[in-house]
Amino acid sequence: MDDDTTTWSVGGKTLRSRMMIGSARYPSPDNMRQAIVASKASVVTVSLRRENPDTRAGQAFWSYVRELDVHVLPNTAGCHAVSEAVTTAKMAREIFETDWIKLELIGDDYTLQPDPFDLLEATTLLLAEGFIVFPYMTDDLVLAKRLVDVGCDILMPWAAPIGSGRGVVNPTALRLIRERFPEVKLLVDAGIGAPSHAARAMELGCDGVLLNTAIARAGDPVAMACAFADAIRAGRAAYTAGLMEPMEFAQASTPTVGMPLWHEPS
Amino acid sequence: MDDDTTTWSVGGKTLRSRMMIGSARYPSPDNMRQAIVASKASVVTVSLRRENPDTRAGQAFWSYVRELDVHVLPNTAGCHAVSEAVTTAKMAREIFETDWIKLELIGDDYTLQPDPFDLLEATTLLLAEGFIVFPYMTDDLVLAKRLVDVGCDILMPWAAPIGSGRGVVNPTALRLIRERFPEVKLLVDAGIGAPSHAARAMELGCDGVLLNTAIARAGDPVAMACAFADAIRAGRAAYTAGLMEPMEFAQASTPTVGMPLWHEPS
Amino acid sequence: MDDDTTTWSVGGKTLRSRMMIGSARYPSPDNMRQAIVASKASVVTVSLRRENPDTRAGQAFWSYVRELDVHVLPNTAGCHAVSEAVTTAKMAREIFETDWIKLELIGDDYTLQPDPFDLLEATTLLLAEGFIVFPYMTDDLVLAKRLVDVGCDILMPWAAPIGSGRGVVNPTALRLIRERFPEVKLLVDAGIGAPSHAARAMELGCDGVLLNTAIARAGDPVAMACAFADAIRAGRAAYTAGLMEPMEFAQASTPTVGMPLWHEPS
Amino acid sequence: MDDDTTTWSVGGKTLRSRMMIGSARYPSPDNMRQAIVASKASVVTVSLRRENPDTRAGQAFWSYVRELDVHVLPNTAGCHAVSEAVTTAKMAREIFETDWIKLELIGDDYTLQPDPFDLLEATTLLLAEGFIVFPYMTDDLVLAKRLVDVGCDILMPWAAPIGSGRGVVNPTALRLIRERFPEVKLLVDAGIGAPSHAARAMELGCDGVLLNTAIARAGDPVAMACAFADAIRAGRAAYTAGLMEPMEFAQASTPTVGMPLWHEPS
Amino acid sequence: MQIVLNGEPRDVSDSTTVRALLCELHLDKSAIAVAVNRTFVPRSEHVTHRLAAGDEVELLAPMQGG
Amino acid sequence: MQIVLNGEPRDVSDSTTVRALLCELHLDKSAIAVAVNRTFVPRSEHVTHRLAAGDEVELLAPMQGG
Amino acid sequence: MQIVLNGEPRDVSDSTTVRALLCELHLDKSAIAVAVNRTFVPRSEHVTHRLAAGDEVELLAPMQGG
Amino acid sequence: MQIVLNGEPRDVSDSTTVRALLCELHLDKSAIAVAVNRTFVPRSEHVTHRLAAGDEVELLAPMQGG
Repeated sequence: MDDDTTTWSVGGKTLRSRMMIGSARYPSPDNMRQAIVASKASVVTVSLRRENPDTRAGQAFWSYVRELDVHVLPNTAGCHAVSEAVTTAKMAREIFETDWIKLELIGDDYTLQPDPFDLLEATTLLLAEGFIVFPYMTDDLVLAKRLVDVGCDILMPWAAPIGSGRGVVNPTALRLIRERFPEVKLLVDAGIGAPSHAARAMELGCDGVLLNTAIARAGDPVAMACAFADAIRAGRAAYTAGLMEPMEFAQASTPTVGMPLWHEPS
Repeated sequence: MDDDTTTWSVGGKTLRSRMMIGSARYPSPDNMRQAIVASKASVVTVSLRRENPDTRAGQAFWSYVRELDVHVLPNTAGCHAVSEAVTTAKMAREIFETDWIKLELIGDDYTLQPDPFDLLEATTLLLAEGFIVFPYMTDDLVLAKRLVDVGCDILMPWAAPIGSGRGVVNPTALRLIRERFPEVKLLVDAGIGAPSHAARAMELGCDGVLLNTAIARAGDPVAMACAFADAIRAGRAAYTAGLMEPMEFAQASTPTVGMPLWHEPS
Repeated sequence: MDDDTTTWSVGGKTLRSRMMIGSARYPSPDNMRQAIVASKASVVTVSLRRENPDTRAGQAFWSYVRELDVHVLPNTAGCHAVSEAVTTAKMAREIFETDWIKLELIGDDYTLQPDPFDLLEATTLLLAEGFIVFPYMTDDLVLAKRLVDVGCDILMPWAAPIGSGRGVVNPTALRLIRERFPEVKLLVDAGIGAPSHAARAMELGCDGVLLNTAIARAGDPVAMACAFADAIRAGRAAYTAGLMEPMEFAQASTPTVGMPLWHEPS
Repeated sequence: MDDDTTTWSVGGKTLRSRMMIGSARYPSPDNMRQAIVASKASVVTVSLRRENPDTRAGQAFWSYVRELDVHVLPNTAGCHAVSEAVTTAKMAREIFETDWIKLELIGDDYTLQPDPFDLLEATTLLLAEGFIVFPYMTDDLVLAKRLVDVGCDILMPWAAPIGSGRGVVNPTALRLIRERFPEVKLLVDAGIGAPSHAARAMELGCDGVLLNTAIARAGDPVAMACAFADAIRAGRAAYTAGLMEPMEFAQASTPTVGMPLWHEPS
Repeated sequence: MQIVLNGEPRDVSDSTTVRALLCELHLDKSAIAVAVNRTFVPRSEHVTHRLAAGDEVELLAPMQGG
Repeated sequence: MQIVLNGEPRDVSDSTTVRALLCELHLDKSAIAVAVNRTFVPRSEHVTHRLAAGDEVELLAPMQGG
Repeated sequence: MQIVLNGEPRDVSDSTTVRALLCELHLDKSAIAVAVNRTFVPRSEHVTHRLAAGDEVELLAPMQGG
Repeated sequence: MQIVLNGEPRDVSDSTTVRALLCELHLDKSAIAVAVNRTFVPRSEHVTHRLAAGDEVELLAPMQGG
């Protein structure tokens, strides 16, 4: 019932929080750090970019993150081809000293949709190289089956396109993946705009939620990080506790026996 | 940012929690009590029914509730006419020693919809008698205006029909009421089925949420009470922190400057 | 099955088409006339405004409309009080020589929502004066009951706020009114933005749809008028023919018996 | 404006109607024939199954269809592997004497979802064999790009899972495919339950709609076939005419200039 | 004397009738409905209904409507 | 005489009071509100309010509610 | 020898052809497409394609479809 | 000789190694991963991997990501 004292595991690590948080788009590095701390997230996503030897911005960022007591999940953001993603993943493994890789393979520059074909191929290659792959994917059940068939035991479907903040656009699809693959770790990534969206994803049975834009672009990212942490815990608890069934029409909550005289149907 | 240490006020009382909880439909009285305690709700709704002098069920129930450190909000559930509601309200005031009354006037037995006409009339009468009225209403903006015009500073629109558990069916309507009456205490009552629904209502700017069926009919009401408490706190924090704007299409969270060679558009 | 050869009746008149069309907001009077003709609507809504004795714009407009073979349905658009609406209705009756009146009583200037309280009062007064009232209303079931109780046998709920073009926001509410009052003429007014919306309203069992903005503000109002006529006929035919039930999951349309060898489950 | 006198073309053929109709699941062969005639569809989908030499059911069905003045679109319903689909397509080409093939490759037996991987592979093979492929697919933009890249100029995305009758679940996805591939023939297949759904798909810019279950399982399939024909024509006309833009809040249709004294804001 | 006609001040002869006003405006044969001081004056009373100074007269005609 | 108590007929002594009725039922110390013939009788009037034959008396107590 | 015809065992004369099988079944003039061992056998090859014992022959005909 | 370093031309001494390049840039102790001509060069090969004229060298470091 209380996530603060229970743990779960994904990709060989045991985690306290079911929230994962991105490190991009915050108003300032300090704000980023405070938001991450406030979120109590156990996992932070990072990326790789060219280092300028003069400014050494990457080193500065990395020292910020290393001080936090979190697991790092590097991504392959921006990759458009399998070979790019594989090279990026290997470089990330060396720098971040982790086998975890959030595999992003973009199939469309406008919507930043994942490419199911490249994703499946790159996942297969990276699993063979010993990586633990977190594949960023659409909510297509058949793609999920294929990924599981090649040995992936983590799935990261979107709720809606990256950064759109529309919430879970197709709950039926997520519920289907959950039912079909009860053993897989199901993490929602992208498209979450509000804590209610994250709670909804968790109520559908997801194991965790990865947030970035909705926190970093909030009016107050630190407060919003707390809000998401609460919402994710709420959604998980609701899934475990068992939601009431929705009904088409009304049902009284107050009992109708023992009604006084004037309540009798006239 | 942290509701645990901040308070708000409604109907002349200062409260810690923005959650209100019903006392009906639990598997057992003990379960009810545990769920109420777990919810940390500051307000519990109750009703009035004929007392059987032999079983004295009402006395037993009342002793259960009185031990809890909560404010009591009696309702007029089941009333179909203005005079019924007024009589019930007066009796409730005497028993529960509170001017608070959750005014329910049913306009349709099948959907248990509130009757806007009787509601406005009864509200006017009860305000004149010194009651503090919590009017259970639809999300009709014009009805809201009328109630505010007669002096009501609390509004309790539904999210969806009682017990339907469908969540906020018409968010635009709630947002409109919020914007038009920033000073009014806006509490959502009825139709909430999951913590994500409650979070959504709070994100729209509601001041509180009243829950009953979704908790009492959950698989584990006590755990669900906690889940709702977290979700309501999350939704409130998100409203205060300021949600990001939803967008129709995607936006990358990871920055695109400094991309390595292989990410350059070919 | 074919509305072109069947008729229906409302307010004492027998009509061919289930479409009603407004006369406002067209690019030009000629365009208006062409759109009305193309729509084959049997009923056209009109209004009353101050006549300038010099320009005599009202006379010109009226001569346009009188040439069309349509019934005229005057409205009380812009009225904010019962007395205004009653006076306007009487003036309309004299000019247009019809007892029909589309009763609009605005309860909010920003959303142009109908005011349920004034509407009920004015309907009662106008019915007593022999008017045939078409009350423009929300989709509130209890309001519908009240109007029927005072003798109104026509209801004109909105699909969504006037001019918003969002379509049927709450289909459950319309379906409820339809089921509860099978004898009432149920016409949807306001909020329809596309032919699919009008078809949907008719599929829910409405008797007709009143259109204006969605036609007048279309790129090509004349073509759009035809489109709506088709859609309304389609929706009505579907309601009569009986829609299939929606299912949560898939069902094959092509039979699965006699499948060749290679289709056998392996 | 009037589809009855205009034509369009797909897969090398010029058609009058934008409706395609399936031949399965009707109450009787006669009913099927009447519904097809009533629909005025130019294209009918058919399948292949084992022929029983004694009953010769296939020959009887085929003589029914051949009498109708329609193009035949054979499908590969039930195929789970690329080789199955290719063999079935070749057999269909011989029997039906057409290069058209509606390519169905099922990736999940429960939801009957299309398999994007097998679909792309089979499409590539069949195009090379000279087939004109109508690929039944999800609404994934990246899959659409891949299919277009291998030379397919027809796309058949679903509206929702086969037979679910839920309508266009993700209109944004369909609109995106339309915008990205203005030259491709975009046909919606599966998931349509009501004429309003078909109208909506056409309003989004689709070139045609394929219907089966929603007609065959209607209370009166013949009347429903007419209803769909009207709705599809309506949706197309609306797309061409240009829909009004939806607005969040209300706008009056009746002009507000020249209002009488009593309408002046007080 | 002065009345208010459709919101604008207007001089008319003393104790003129509604009918006379309409004639003067060449609106007597037109599709016009009349209200005086917010009360409807039916056509049958146009001849007899005399206007008084300060009367607010509304002359309404058909207009586009939705 | 006979009254109707919570919907059931009941014999009580003539011109008994609300207070006496509550005592007889051992409900005088309880959380009970009283209505007679659909009108609320506040606690302050229990001692003086006499019941008449045929009176419909409602004794209401706290109950679960949503 | 025995083949499997549409999933059922069937005895046919040794080294019969597809064409002969269709004639025997009176399906030679029908709308039928043939696959042997999951491979399509086009009509032009019916006369020459000899069946072997154990062959899995599929005879497919038009059928309702969506 | 000239190489391309993170997209910019740069002169380096002939047949320098990856390791030497990093030292020259004072990045040898940093969190840096190296790719040459789009192929990852692991840290263990930095000392031995010699650069050639025209090599495209990418030096990547940690960066914000979502």
